[in-house]
Amino acid sequence: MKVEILEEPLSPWVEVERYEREVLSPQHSGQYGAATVFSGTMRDFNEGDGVSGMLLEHYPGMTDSHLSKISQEAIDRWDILDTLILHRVGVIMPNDPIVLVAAWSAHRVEAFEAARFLIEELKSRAPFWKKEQLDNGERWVAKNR
Amino acid sequence: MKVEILEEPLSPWVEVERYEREVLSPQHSGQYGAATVFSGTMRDFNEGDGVSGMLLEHYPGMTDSHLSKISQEAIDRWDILDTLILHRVGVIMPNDPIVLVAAWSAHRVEAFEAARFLIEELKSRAPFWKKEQLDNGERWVAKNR
Amino acid sequence: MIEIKFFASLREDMGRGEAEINAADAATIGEVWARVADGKVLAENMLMARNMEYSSVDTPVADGDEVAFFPPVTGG
Amino acid sequence: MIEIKFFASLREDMGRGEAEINAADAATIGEVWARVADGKVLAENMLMARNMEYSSVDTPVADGDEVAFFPPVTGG
Repeated sequence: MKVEILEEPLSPWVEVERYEREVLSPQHSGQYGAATVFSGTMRDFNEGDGVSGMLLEHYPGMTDSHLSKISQEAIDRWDILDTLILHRVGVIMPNDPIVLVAAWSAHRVEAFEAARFLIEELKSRAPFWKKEQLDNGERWVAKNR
Repeated sequence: MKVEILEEPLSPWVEVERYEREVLSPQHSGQYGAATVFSGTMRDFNEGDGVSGMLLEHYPGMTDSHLSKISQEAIDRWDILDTLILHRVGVIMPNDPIVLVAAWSAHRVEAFEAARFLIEELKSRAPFWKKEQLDNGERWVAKNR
Repeated sequence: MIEIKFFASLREDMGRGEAEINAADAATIGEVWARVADGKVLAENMLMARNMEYSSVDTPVADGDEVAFFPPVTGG
Repeated sequence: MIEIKFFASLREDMGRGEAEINAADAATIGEVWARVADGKVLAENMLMARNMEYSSVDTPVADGDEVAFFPPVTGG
């Protein structure tokens, strides 16, 4: 189980490959039949407006502990072998990856449900806030669909 | 939209990274907020028995056309920007990746539903067959949970 | 001619992966089976395809078609 | 002492990101807010945490606690 908040650009698929090679394969070789991974990337539009950049703020300490808590919840609830959550903070540009959540399990149903749980919980409760840069100023994101 | 049947080892995350860099980013930069990827890996157990290897047979031509058909169905049904399906055939060893399905969309709900649809359709209808190598012989897989 | 293919456990049961019959000898997929199966019953759960599209025993066949029979699929 | 933090739009509204009060001056998170908010009403949808765990206005606070107030989250 790993949770990390990154100030630097995130390469989601490079990180998943590395985590499988360094952690999953050594510890769980032959056991994980299924991995479901969600990656969220910054769009250049939101709520009908063009967005040219974003500042992602968080609550250091609480983000980590909250994301660790939901990871443990997923592991306990769906018989998950391991999870990975990575989240960017700071200045983010369109097409930059923002978030990655991953769940490994013996079977696919559990992996899908756990990964979906992780991203829904992250979006509804983890203390991150987005401020968007628009053509005519900036705004705090209010709706988080 | 890409579908490929591979006789060689599959590196799912390397392929997703490459596909985003070579196809998604040039064509859809700033549009795809969400990617959901499922990767299936060979386990060393099934139905309570140890499995030491597997031969994966398919129906050349029909696999490709069937997987293209379900990809198009996902794209039409969930407002998906693009999909990727890769599947190994031939001799496969425990911990080897077997399958990858991916769906890109503006929003996560669509990406999750489409990726789940792709793997469920693939497992229930695409013409692949697994023959497992056990300690005391071999057997065709009957249940595909 | 109609070209016939068998896959996986069915290929092993039939003792061959391919067969061929004259188009005049079968009007449907069910009749194709009867021609090539040496009296074997087509098990309830077997699947069939005509020109790589899922079909049924009643699907008509024509000269140049490829017909395949195979067990339930287990990919992914 | 109790350390107080404000985040995102609330930080901007308050004109500062941090504050501090004596532990004796507040028994609950609601009382912490009253001490530092310069008469501002705590909006219905604001969230709060005590020592980085979600809490409510009735949650008791003690010396050494960290209390945070922030708007609905928008990560992911």
